[in-house]
This record gives sequence, structure tokens and C-alpha cells, in this order.
Amino acid sequence: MQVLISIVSLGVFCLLAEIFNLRKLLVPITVIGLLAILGISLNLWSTDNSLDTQFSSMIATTKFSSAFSTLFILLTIFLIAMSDDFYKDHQAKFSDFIAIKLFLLTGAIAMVSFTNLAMFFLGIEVLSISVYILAASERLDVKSNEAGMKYFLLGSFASGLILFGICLVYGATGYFDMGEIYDLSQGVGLPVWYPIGVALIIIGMLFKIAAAPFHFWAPDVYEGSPTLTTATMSTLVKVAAIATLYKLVSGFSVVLSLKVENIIVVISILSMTIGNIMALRQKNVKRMLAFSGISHAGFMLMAFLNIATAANNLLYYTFAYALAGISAFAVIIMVTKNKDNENIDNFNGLGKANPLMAAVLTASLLSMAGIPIFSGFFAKFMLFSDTMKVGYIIVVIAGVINSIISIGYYFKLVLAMYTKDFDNNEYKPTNYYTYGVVAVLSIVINIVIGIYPSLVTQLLK
Amino acid sequence: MEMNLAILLLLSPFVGFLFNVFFGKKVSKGFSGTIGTLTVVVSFLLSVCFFAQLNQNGKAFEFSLFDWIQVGNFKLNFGILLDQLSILWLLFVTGIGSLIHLYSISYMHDDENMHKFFAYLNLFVFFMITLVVGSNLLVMFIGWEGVGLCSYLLIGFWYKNQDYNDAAKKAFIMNRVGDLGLLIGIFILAINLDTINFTDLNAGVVALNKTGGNQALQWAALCLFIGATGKSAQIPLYTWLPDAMAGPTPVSALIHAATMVTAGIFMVTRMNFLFDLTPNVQHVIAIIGTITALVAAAIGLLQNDIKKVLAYSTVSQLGLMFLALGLGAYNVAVFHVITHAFFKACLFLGSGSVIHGLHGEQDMRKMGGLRKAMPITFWTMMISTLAIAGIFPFAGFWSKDEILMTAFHENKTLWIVASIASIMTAFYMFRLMYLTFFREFRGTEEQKNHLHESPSLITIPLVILAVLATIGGAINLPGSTWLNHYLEPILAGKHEEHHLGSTEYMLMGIALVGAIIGIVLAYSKYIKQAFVPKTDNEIVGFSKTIYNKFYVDELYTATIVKPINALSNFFRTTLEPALSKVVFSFGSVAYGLSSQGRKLQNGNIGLYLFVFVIGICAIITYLFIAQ
Amino acid sequence: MGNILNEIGIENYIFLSVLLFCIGVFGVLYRRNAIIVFMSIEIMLNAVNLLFVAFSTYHQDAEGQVFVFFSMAVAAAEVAVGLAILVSVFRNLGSIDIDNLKNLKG
Amino acid sequence: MNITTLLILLLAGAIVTLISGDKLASRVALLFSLVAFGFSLNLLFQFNQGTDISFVSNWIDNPKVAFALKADGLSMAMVLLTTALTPLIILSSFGNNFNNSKNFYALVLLMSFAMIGTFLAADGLLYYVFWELALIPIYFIALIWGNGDAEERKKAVVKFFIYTLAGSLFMLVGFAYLYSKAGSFLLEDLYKLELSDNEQFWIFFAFFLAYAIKIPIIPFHTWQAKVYQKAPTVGTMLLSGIMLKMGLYSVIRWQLPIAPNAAKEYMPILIGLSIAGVVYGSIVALRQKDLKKLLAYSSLAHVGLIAAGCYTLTVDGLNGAVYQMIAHGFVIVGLFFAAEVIFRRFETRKIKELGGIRSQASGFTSMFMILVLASVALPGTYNFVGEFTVLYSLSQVNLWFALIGGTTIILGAYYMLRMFQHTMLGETNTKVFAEVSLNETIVFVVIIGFLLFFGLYPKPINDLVNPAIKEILAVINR
Amino acid sequence: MSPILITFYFLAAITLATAFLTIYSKNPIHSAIYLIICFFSIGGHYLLFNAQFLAIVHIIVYAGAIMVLMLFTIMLMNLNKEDEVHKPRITRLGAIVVFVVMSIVLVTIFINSKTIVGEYDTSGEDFQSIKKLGNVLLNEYMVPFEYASVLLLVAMIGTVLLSKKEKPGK
Repeated sequence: MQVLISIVSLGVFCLLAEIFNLRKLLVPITVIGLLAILGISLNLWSTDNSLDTQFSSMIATTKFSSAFSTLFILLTIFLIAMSDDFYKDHQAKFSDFIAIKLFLLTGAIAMVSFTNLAMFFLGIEVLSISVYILAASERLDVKSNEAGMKYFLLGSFASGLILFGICLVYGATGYFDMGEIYDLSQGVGLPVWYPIGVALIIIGMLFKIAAAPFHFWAPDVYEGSPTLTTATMSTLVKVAAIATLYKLVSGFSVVLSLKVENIIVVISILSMTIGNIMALRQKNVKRMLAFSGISHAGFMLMAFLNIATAANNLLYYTFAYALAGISAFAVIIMVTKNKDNENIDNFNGLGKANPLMAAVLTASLLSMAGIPIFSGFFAKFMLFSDTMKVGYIIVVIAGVINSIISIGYYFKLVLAMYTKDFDNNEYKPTNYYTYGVVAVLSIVINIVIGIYPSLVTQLLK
Repeated sequence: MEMNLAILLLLSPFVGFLFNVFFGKKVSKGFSGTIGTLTVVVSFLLSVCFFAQLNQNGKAFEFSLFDWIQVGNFKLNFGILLDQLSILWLLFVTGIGSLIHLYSISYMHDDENMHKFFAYLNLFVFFMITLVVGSNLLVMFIGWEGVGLCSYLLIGFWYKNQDYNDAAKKAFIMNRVGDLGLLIGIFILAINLDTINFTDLNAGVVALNKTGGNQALQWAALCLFIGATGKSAQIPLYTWLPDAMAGPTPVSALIHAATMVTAGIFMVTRMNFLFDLTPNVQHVIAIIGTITALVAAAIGLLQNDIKKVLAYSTVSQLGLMFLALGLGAYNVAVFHVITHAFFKACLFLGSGSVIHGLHGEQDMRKMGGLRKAMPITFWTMMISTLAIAGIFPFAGFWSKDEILMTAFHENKTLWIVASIASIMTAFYMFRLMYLTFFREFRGTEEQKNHLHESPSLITIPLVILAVLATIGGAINLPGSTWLNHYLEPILAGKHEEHHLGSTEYMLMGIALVGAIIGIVLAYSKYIKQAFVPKTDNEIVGFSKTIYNKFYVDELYTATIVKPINALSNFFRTTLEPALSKVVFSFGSVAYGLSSQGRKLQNGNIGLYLFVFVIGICAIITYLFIAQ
Repeated sequence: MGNILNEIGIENYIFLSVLLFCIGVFGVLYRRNAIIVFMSIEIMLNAVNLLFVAFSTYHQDAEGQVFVFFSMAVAAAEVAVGLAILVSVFRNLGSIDIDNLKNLKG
Repeated sequence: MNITTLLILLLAGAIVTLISGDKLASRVALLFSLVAFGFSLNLLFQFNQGTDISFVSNWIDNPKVAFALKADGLSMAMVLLTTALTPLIILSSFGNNFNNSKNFYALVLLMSFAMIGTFLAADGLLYYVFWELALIPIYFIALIWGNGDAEERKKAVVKFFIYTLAGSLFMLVGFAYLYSKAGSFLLEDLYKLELSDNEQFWIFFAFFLAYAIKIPIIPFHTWQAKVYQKAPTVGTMLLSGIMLKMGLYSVIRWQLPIAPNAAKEYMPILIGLSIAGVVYGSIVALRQKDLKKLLAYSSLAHVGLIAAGCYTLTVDGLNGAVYQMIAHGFVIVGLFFAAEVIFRRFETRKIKELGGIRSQASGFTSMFMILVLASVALPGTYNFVGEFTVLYSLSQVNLWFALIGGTTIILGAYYMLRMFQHTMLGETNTKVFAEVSLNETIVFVVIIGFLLFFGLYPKPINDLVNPAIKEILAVINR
Repeated sequence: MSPILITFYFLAAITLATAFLTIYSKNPIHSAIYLIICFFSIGGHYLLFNAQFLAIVHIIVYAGAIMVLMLFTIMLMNLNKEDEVHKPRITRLGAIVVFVVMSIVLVTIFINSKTIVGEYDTSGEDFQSIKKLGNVLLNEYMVPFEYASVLLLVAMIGTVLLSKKEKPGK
């Protein structure tokens, strides 16, 4: 709760800062503030806090929520750090952007720590609306408008679906409180509204994580949005959605009947396959990463087949995926900053022009592809291993085949960086300081948790 | 003490090899040749010592240097076995080797790579000694392959000529075909007997035969024999030997006449206890040997290259030796090996002397009348020719006669065929002599002006060998069979002595008459009719077939080499890309799907929603309606 | 006062809501005018709101109605943001036909 | 002191090389690799003394993964092979000038590090991590410093990477399954597993895909020739000299003991496939026009024989396979180096454009000749010891296998001598061929010396490897 | 058939019809007006449930705020013409099919579900007076209530951000 309050305060402070003309200091202050909040969050980890119990019917800090909140805050720190340079041309709106990002963070945190569906719904709406805004924020760019519009229309549709689902759950149980719902769901005699409602909520969440066949928005929106927003969507938003999905699935005690498992299997395989195969022919890096994100969603869904270990595996997977994503996007933003598109050609010769950044991008792609020692490997391995334990070898095989396909497009980028010469136009290393720092930091964290996976996997112990 | 001497015996040529490899270029040619020769002489002298010692106490001498390979249930040591057989071989290998080294000092003096030549020769002697003294099949195999290597190196000694290189390669590869057979034979023995030590094998083979392992033994014997056909140039693996004449003549004398090619006979003799138990294989050996003798002799009839004639003669003689082996008369075969080594080495060296005198000319059609210019060469060669033709009392007469006699007793058909081969031998050898030394010179004027007798370093070995070719038969004269007694410890089986009865005398007479017929025929054709062989393209009919060696090489090329090359080309140009394509096709499929998928992702929100709703309906239907 | 649902039956409200919701979905799919699409989404949300109130009565519980307030707030926020996006689309493209939004594809 | 120090040393070497700058990089790398070699000799000494040099500690709690490095004779032999070849390979590159050489040499050391890790790992996942890790450096080495047309090279290298990775991922699935059974990745726990025949089949098959591609066994070899051709020679040496052995080593260490019944059941097919590789590789090699490609196919033939030896499941087969791995590692490095030496002077690898070198460089010719002879397993070279042992083991299984496998000594001689004849012999080449330099000579001499010495006295290696093989066989036949 | 049920059917018919007409009519202004009628009918439903406060809020928010906003936008864009091109026939057909399918699916599952047998609960307590709602909203639901303000704040900033013009250059 404290975390939520302090982030909101920080957001409001940002808005006020505009008035006091603190624009230059905004990013450092916010980052420091977030770091402090991160400290608070970590400090609250084990201690029971009174404030929390007071509102326990709405929000509860659990190990699960703390762990994910930590990840969200970390990601936001990176995202905000990059904002400094990214929104240089939008001085007038600068503080708004920062504030929206902070509010977005609160949405994400609300999503993983809710105990009441009202909080969940508001959280997801705060998150979604913030992202609609960010996606459309390049108001003079048709692509950005289109992306915002598409995301908005489809997103509202999904929100309607989620709301309908909540309604049915409420109709069946008479409660919005997760604890009560959980208790009721253990017994028998709930009307069929309950499973239908749960199914609708989960479908809505599947849309948010862009799992097939609800994935169509993702590539278009990722491509059209400003790159930093794409970074936000593909890391923070996706991670928050998947964590929430887990929380819902476990909270609603969706009994994993054969049918449900079959659906998960199908969606998981479908997402992986569609994502990877479609990514093969993409020229635009953001679009490619969008498809890659779809496939990762498929991988993460795999975790739900073994619900007992899902929390741990998802936490690790999201850490690995999001950190790799952040560092990849940091490099992408840097490289495509002064270009009018994000095509792979722009990366030609990066290996020579800026070896460090090329190495970082390579590392993050390798992590996404699941090559050891990067954490992506362990993430995938844990999924495979635990899925195997419950006997779904077919999903594992599909995952393996998809991992192989994914190399095909990840390496397209690597090849461009190392084997092609850069185009005639001179490569201008703009102020890449912050991007560089962010990229390196996040990939270092990625590698560190790759070498010591226990750092993350112990969080939920 | 003996052990050290044995090691010295073995390593002495190797030291020569090392010296010539590393310092040969820095010292004068003569010095390098001298070192090369001396190291072999040392070995020879040591061999003589061992021979003397063996004669005194009659005990074989065996010791192990170090553990080598460990396979299966047995350890192979790098062991040396000096018994009657190996010492006998050592004597003539190092003895003739020394002579040929000596000869080479002069013969190769003009070659810029003389030190290498001596290095290779020394290496050869080293490997040959290894082959001979190895106490188990695998050590023998080292030598076996090693001499093959040296043969390769020396045939291709003049490496700038790719034809020579081809010949060298051919020799090596055909030898390897045999080697594979040998190796398989070793495997069969090793698997069944858990040993490949010669001394243990004997007992093992006998025991195995008693317990019903004859089948395996037969296969083993057959495989070993295949090995022997490779090294000793028997059908079907003989075609490399005539080509091997591309090497310098001393090499032909040493390797391809006197020593290396007898390795097969050595090996079969070594393993006589095995072959004695496998009569079927013995029959095969005898038949193959006889056919080889006949075919090679027939080809030899019409060859014009002086060295080729000798080469086919070698093949033919080796065939006779295998005939003897096949008949179980190992001692006879060994006897012929020794005498053959004397006269064939002499013949080759003589031909080398001729070639030397003519500055590299090898075609007999361009020789003639050299008797006057090169008297020593002529006389020594004449003696050897008489020996090989089987004229009393030269060495060849005795040994060849023994073979024919054995054949007569065992199988009349083989005897007849072998006799025909002998007659042919006499014919083509005298054809060689007549064409080379008699009548007038047919070469160029310039050659004629430079005709001269070779220097003494060349003639001395010739003389020594001629002497040996004359008296060499003495070691196993009928009645005074020293060699038979000497070899008794080695040859376990019974060997009946041919008592000199009337049959034997008659056979000797027939053989002698046959040889004389051959000589007379040659005389009438090449001296009386003054016939000179036609140029290559005038030869027609059956003689063309013979002249072209029955087209065996062409047959091999067409049935083995070409198909393999064609297969290789097929694999390289068709199968490999196809396989590669299969792998790529997975990628292509994925790419194709990707292209199709992109059409679905058409940017239309309506479509996205449509699929979205369909998805919802499908899930709900599956979960709540479908049973 | 008795429960009104005794007269009507909760099923009827469910069917009404479902049909309303489906009409909303239909509108989203059927029309290309973005404003009408927005309206369709509003219809969907209202269908749910209606059901909330019905369930609230069914359970005799205030929370359902409270949730409707949140739902309204969300609807309002969405509409505001949606219209803002729509306006900027209109400014750039001169049209609010969602079928014209096809720059991003493939 | 234990084996982790060796790994740390190499890793440190990679880092120091990276920061030492382009000029010093090669020498720093050589220094580190030599130190590593010395160190591994010391380890060998300790190992022979019976000192415990293994290192086991917990790494990840869930899934339970241990950082377990253990050395037995087999691992030691492979480690020594790696540490001995690495300095040679580095030294062999002294004649080349690479762009960005600090990265290059760092990658070489990194690869060496990963390979040693693979050979030592006693925990399935750790092993897998090293296994994959080894792939990355070679990918970049081949991609960036390779030769030939960039597009084709890219295609070949990417194919290689994806292909090998594809195979290993199936192995990963196999490990995941094993873990779900055993609850641990530790080698000894996996050895203890009692799997049904069906399970064994699938595990074996999953592992087989990984190894068959890595080794490679036909028909999974299609990546090989192109990559060997396109990679820089250093890369080719690393690949053929050591990396292939990772696959073969893994067959012995992981595949056979974990799924012995499957190995026994399918032995004829496995051996048949391997031997088919021998014949196929030899025949394809016959008509190759490119020196490196020819050597690549020769390598295919040789490793086919080694694989056949592994799959015989006899002491001799496994022993022989190890001998042959070591021998092949040395000889192929030497042969590729010879190709490189020629390329440095003539800038071509087309056999047709070569020839007539012998008269200009007799020293080089002799050394090349010896390597060629070693590669065709002439007795007296270590290759013979290996090949003999393997063929012997094959004949124990079935004489026909030995016979068909034995054709390698004929075909091998054919293509190698043909290659030698056309590259080295013949009329003096019009281009000038400078005699080998000191650095080059050292590389050749060390390799040749090794092969000849152990060819005559293979006992030390035998004594090192044999006990380990016997232990593994005991597990196989449990 | 009780009067209440008749009222329900009447209101339901209006709701569905106007909702359908909203979508079907070509002129956006007409759509908007139909939608307002639809909202009023839904308000009628609320009144039927005796949820007066909610009904009033509903009318104020939807009819008063949201629809005005929409109408305003329609006017702003000058869209009161019937110039919208229809979607391709296939798409419309698809939309109809989806509509039918989805309705059938959803209706089917709710028909399949067990119907509530017997009387509905009547607690007799007050549960939907303004007082009660206020209590629930500001006690139990205080956090979401406050959080909704963040939501609205975000929407507000966002709208501003999306519409604010920037100085060119810089």
C-alpha cells in the first residue's frame, strides 16, 4: 500500500514540477524517488505492516506481489531513465509523460496486489488507458495515431469482456473479494455463471498478453507506437498482464480440468508458433519483437500447465524476458533515433560502429532465444522441465521447435550488425549515454540472474 | 647384451635415415650415401652374428621392448623374435640391401636429392627389419605398412613427374587393399585366440582347430593370404608392381624384386601352422600362384621396357613361390625366395647399369649390342638369366626344380602350367638378353658415343650377386638339404624329402629341356631372324592384348576406379546439395508460412475483432457446450 | 418490499444483457465509423452495468451497484481518451473510418 | 587446487585478452593458453597421485542443479587435448592479421573455456550450459573472421548454428525428462536411473539428435563442409579438432550410460549409420576441389569411425574411440594448418591451382606428408593405434562392420594421397612458395612429435583412459 | 403476467431496439439519439430495481456527459452526413454471423445452466439507498474510490497530452 501511495505521490509531484519549472531535474528526481520506493518495497518484504491490513480487503502485499512490484519498479526506472533523451523534443509534455508512466506503474502494481476485483479492474484500466495515451502520443505521426486507435478499440473491447466476466463472477458468488470467491469456489453448487465469468476474464487477460488468437493488435501497435512506448508495452505491460493472469487463475482456483488444460496447450502452441513464424519475415525490428513477444506469451502460458510451480517459473521468466527486452529496446531506440523507420538495415555495421551496444543487443537477443548463460535459457528450461513433469511433452517439443525457429529471426539482427557494412550516411552517436547505461545495466542483471537463478527463484520462498 | 644388439640391428638403418633426413643436405653426397650404406652393413654384420649364434645353440631369441597397444583381453607388446626364419630373412635383406646401397652411391650420384634417396632406402630397410623381426602380427604389420610407405616414397622419388606419382599412389593403395585383408585376418585370429604373438598362435591355432574353429581359421587364412597378394603382387592385386618400375632402378631391385615383395611369402611361412590346417585355402593359394605365374610370364613375353620385363618376371616367379606355399612346401618357397633374391637383384642392378649407361633409356627396341661396351654387366646378367631360366647348375635351377617337383607330386595340372610358365620365363629372359646385348646398337648416335661400362661401385655388387646366383643353390641341394634342416623348428608340419629317384631325375631333365627350348626359341627369333619388336601401334591381335597386359588395368579402372569416382561426383554434385536442401526446406516451409501469415495480418481492425470473437466463441463452446 | 426478481427472473436479465452485449459486439464489427464503434462499446459496458444491478438485487448486496460507479468512471475515462485519439486521427487523416487505418500490417 | 581454477584461468585469460588491445592480444592469449596447458598437466599429475581435484557445490536450488566438475581419466584426456591444442591453434594463427584481434583471441579462449567445461561437467544442466556456450564463440569466429563470399558464409554459419542448436535443444528436453525422473541432474544420479526401454529409446533419440549433428553422423552432416570451408582456419581447427569431440565424448559420458538398453537394441543401426558415414565421407572427399572441404569430408569419415567405435559398447570400442579422438584432434589441426600455410602463400585452396610445392619447400612437404600419413593411420602414428582398436572392436561386433569400416584405410589413402599429389608434387609451381617459418614449424613439429611418440608408446594415454572407460562400461552393463 | 413483467418486456424491447438502431442508422446524429434513448431505457431498468440513485447517476453520466461529448465530437468533425461507405459485404455478413453465433452460444450456455428454483432471497435490509451506497463506497471501497481518481487524472492528463499543440521546432 505504501508503495502504491508513494508512487502516486511521486506522479502528482511530477505534474506539480511542471509548475515549478523543475523539468531538468525531473528524471533524476523520479529515478531517485523510484529507487527509494524500491527500497521501501524491499523493506516491506517480510514485515507485516499495519497499513496493509487496514486495506487488506482491497490490496495485500504478498511475496508474489512484492516480487513482481520490484520487477515493475525496476523496469520503470529503466524506462524513465531513457525518457530523458527520448522526449527531448516534447519539452512541454515532458512531465506528463513521466507522470503517466508512474501512474501506469501503479496500475501494474495494483494488478498484482489486488484482493478485490474492483481494484483489479481499476488497475488494468489505469494501465491500459495510460498505454493508449502513450501509444498515440506522437500526435502528428499517422502511425502512432493508428496504433493508439487500434489498441484503444481492441483494448476497450477486451475491457468490456473482462467487465462482463467480473459481473458474472459477482453474480455467481455475490462477492468481489478474492478471498471469499476462493472459498466459495472450493465448494460445489456455484452456478455455471462462475466458470463462464472466469473464462471471459481470462480471455480478456489473454488479449492483454497478446496470446493467439487474440494477438493481432500487438504487431501493429508495437510498430506504430513511439519506440519507448513499445518498450513499455513489451516489457512492463506484458509482464504485468501475465502476472495478473497467474494471480487470477490461482485466485479463482480454476480447476485444471482436461478441457482447460487442452485450451492452454492449444493457445500456448498456437502463440509460440504464430509468433515465431510470423516474425521470420519481418523487416521492422519493433514488429519483429512484437511477434517475438507473442511467442514468449505462448511460452509463459506453458507455465500454467503446472500451476504448482507456475509462480516461480513465471517470475523468473518475466525477469529474464523483461530485462532482455529493456536492453534490446534501449539499443534499438539509440540506433533508430534519427531514422524514420526501425528497419533491420539500420543496424548494419553496428558491430563496428559501436561494438559495446552491438554486444549488448546480441546478448539480449541470445537471452530471448534461450541460450545459456543468459537468464532466458533457465527461464525456458524451468518451464520445459516443469511442464515435462506433468506430462505435457508435446508442448515442450513445440517449445523446442519454436526456440529453433526463433533463432532464425533473432540472428537476422545479429547478422546485420556483424556482417553488413553500414550505409553511407554517417552513424551519429547521439547522446547515448543513458541508453547505454540502461542497456548495459539491464543485460548485466540478466546475466547475473542467469548465473545465479536462485537470486530470483528464492524470492517466492 | 643380445637385446641391445638386436635393438642396434633394428635401429641402425633408422639412425641412417635420421642422419640423412636432417643432415643429408649439409654433407656431401658421397658421405651421405656412405652413412646410409654403413648403417645397413652394420645390420648385416649383426645379422651374421645372430646367425652364427643361432647355429650354435639353435634357440630362438625373443624379447619384448615395451607394451604397445592393449586391446581386448590381451596386451600387445612391441616384441622382437629372432628365430631361424627371421634371421634368414634378415641375412638376405640386409645383405642385398647393403649391396644395393653401395650400388646406389654411384647410381644416384647425379641426383640432387640423393640424401633423401638414402634416407628412404634406410627407412625401408628399417621397416623391412621390423617386418621380419616382429614377434607378433601387429609389429609385423608396422613393418608391412612401413615398407609400403617407403615403396610409395621411392616409386614417386622423381616427384615432378605426375605419372610416377600416380604409379606410387597406385602401389600404395593396392597394397592397402591387401593390408585391409591382413588386418581382418589379424582380427579374426585375435578374437578367436586372444593373442597374435607368433609363438602363442601356433598352439592356439591347433587348439582351436580341435575345438571346431576351423571355419574361422579358414577365413583368417584367406584374409591373411589376401594381405599377401597385395604385398607380393599376386592376382588380383599384382598390377601395381610393373608400374612401380617408375622408381629408380636400385629401388626396383631392392624393394620390388628382392625383399619387400617377398614379405607375403615370409608371412605365409610364418603362419605355416595356420595354413597347414586350412587345405582349402592352400588350394586357393596354389591355384592363384600358378595362374599368376602363367599370366605374368605371358605378359612378360612381349614387353619392351627392360624393367617391365623384369617386373613381370618377378610377378611370375612370386607366383611360383606361392604355388610352393600352396602345396605346403614352405621350405621350397623360401629356398626360391633366396635364390630369386640373388639373381633378380642382379638382373635389376644390371638393367640399371644398362640404363645408366644409356642415360635413362629403358626401351629394349633402342638397345642392342651392349655386350662389348659393358662386359661385366653383360656377364653378370647372363649368369643371372641362366639362373632364372633354370639352367643347371645355377641357383635358380635347384630352387625352381624343387617347386616343379613338388607340384608334380601333388597336382599334375599345376605342374604342367608351372612348367609352361618356366619355359616362357626362359624365352623372355633370353629375349631380353638378345635384344639388349646382342646384335648391333639401335639407339642414337650420341648414346652410342657415350656407351661405357659402369663404375666399380656399380659393378662390384653385380659381381657379388652373380656369384651368389651361381652358387646360391648350394644351400639346399637335393641330398644336402641344409635349408630344410635349418627351417625345421619353424615348419611344424611334415616335409617329405624328395628322394632322388628316377622320377626326380626325369623331372629335372624335363625342366632343363624346357628351359633350353625357351632359349632356343628366343635365339631363333631374335638372333637368327633378327626380329625387333614393332612399335606400339603396329601390334595387333592377341599379341596386342598381351602387350597391353590383358587390359587388366583398364578393367580395374572401368569397374572400380571409375565407378567410385562417378559415385563421388554424384554425391558431391547431387546428393550433398539435395541433403542440404532437405535441411533448408524446413526453413523454407517456415518462411512460406510466414508469407502466408502476413496476408492475414492485414491491418484491418474488423478482422482482428472478428478473429477475437471467433476465438471467444470457440473457447466458450469447447468449455461449456461441447461434451 | 419483495425482491423484484421474483417477478421477472434473473434469467431474463441475463438474456437481455447478453443480447445487448452481443449487439454491442455486432456494432463493433459492423460499422466502420469510429464514433459508432465507440457507441457500441458503450452499449457493451451498459449491458454489463445492467447485469451488475440485476445481480446486486439478486444478492441483495450494495457492492454490485458500487461497482457500477467504477464502471462508469472507467467508461468516462475511456471515452475521453478515445475521443482524444479519435480527434488526432481525424486531424491527420481527415476521416474516422477505421478501415482506413491500414498503414500498419504484415 | 582443483579444476575450477583451470576454468577461471581461461576465463580470466579471455578477459585480459579483451582488454590487452589488438597488438598484444595474440601473445597474451598464447601465454594464457600455455599456462592453462601447464596447469592441466599439473592437474594430471595430481590426478595420477590420487588427489581429489573435483569440485562440487550447489548452484541452483530449484531446479536442483549443482556446479559439479569432476575429472576421471576420460575427462582428463579430453581436457588435455583441449589445453594442448589451444596454444597450438593460437600459435598457428600468428601469421594472420585479424581485424579486431582482441575480440578474436578472447573468443578463442572463451571457446576453450566452454569446451573444457563441457568435458568436466558432472551435472547435466551445467554440462548443457557449457555445451551451448561453446557454440557462441565459434559462431562469431566463423561469421566475422571467416572467408569467402559473405552471403554464403552467413548462410552456412547460421545453418550450422541453428542446426546444432536444434539438436541440442532436444537433448535439453531429454535432460528435462531425466530430471523429472531423478530429481537431480548429477551424473551419478542419472546413472542410477532405471528407465523403461521405451523411455530409454526416447532419451537416447533426443541425445542422438544433438550428438549426431555435432559429430556429425550422416545424414546430419550437411552443415559441416561449408562451415569448415568458410570459417577462418582457427575456427575450423577448433571445430574439427575439439568441438566434434565434444559430441563423441558426450556419447560416451552421457548417452550410452544413461540409455544403455536403447544403445544395445539399436546397435547395428547406429554402427551402420556411423560406418556409412565413413564410406560416404571418404567417397565424397575423393573429388573435392577445395582443400578445406576435402579435409572436412575426411573428418566426416574419421569421426564416423570413432562414433562406430563408441556404439560398439565394448572396452576396445570406447578406448579406441578416445584414442582416435585424440589422434584425430591433433592430425586434423595439423592438416588444416597445412592448408592454411598454403593459403597464406598462394591465396587459394583450390587443389587445381596448387601443385609443385615440394621442390620449393621440402621441409613443409615432409611435415605435411607425415600428417597425411598419420591421417591415413599408418602404423607408428597414434592414429593407427586408435583406428586399429576401433576396427578391432567393430570386428568383435561383426566382422562385416570391420570390413566396411576398414575401407577407410583404402579410400582414405586414396583421397589423401591424391590430394597430396596434386597440391604438393609435380612440376615446380611458378609462384614462389616460401619455406615454413619458425612459428609454423613449431606447430607442425609438436603435432607430429605427439603423434609419433604416442603411436609407438600409447601406454600413458591408455593407462589414463582405460580405467574410466571400464567404469563407464560397468554403468552401461549395470 | 404481472405489470412489472410487462414493464420489463417493454423496456427490454426499447433497449434492444434502440441499441440495434444505434448501430444500424446511417446518420451518426441519429445513432447518438437512439443511444440516448437506449440509455434512458436502461435507466428505466434501474428504476425498476428501485435503484434510484444509480439511475440518476447513470442518466447524468451517460446521457449527460458521455453522449454530449460524443455529439460534440460528431459536430466538431462535421459528421452529420450519411456518407459512410458500408463495409464490404463479406465483412458485414461476417459480423452478422458472429453476432448470431455469439448470441446463440451465450444464450445456450445460460439456458443450459440450472435455473434458479424457488424464491429469490429477500434480505429485507436496505441495500441500495444512497446512504448505504455511500457507506460502502467510502468505507470498504475507499481505496478503489481514491484510485478511480487516479484513473480520471490519467485520462485527463492523457487527453490534454493528446490534444495539446506543441511549438514547432525545438
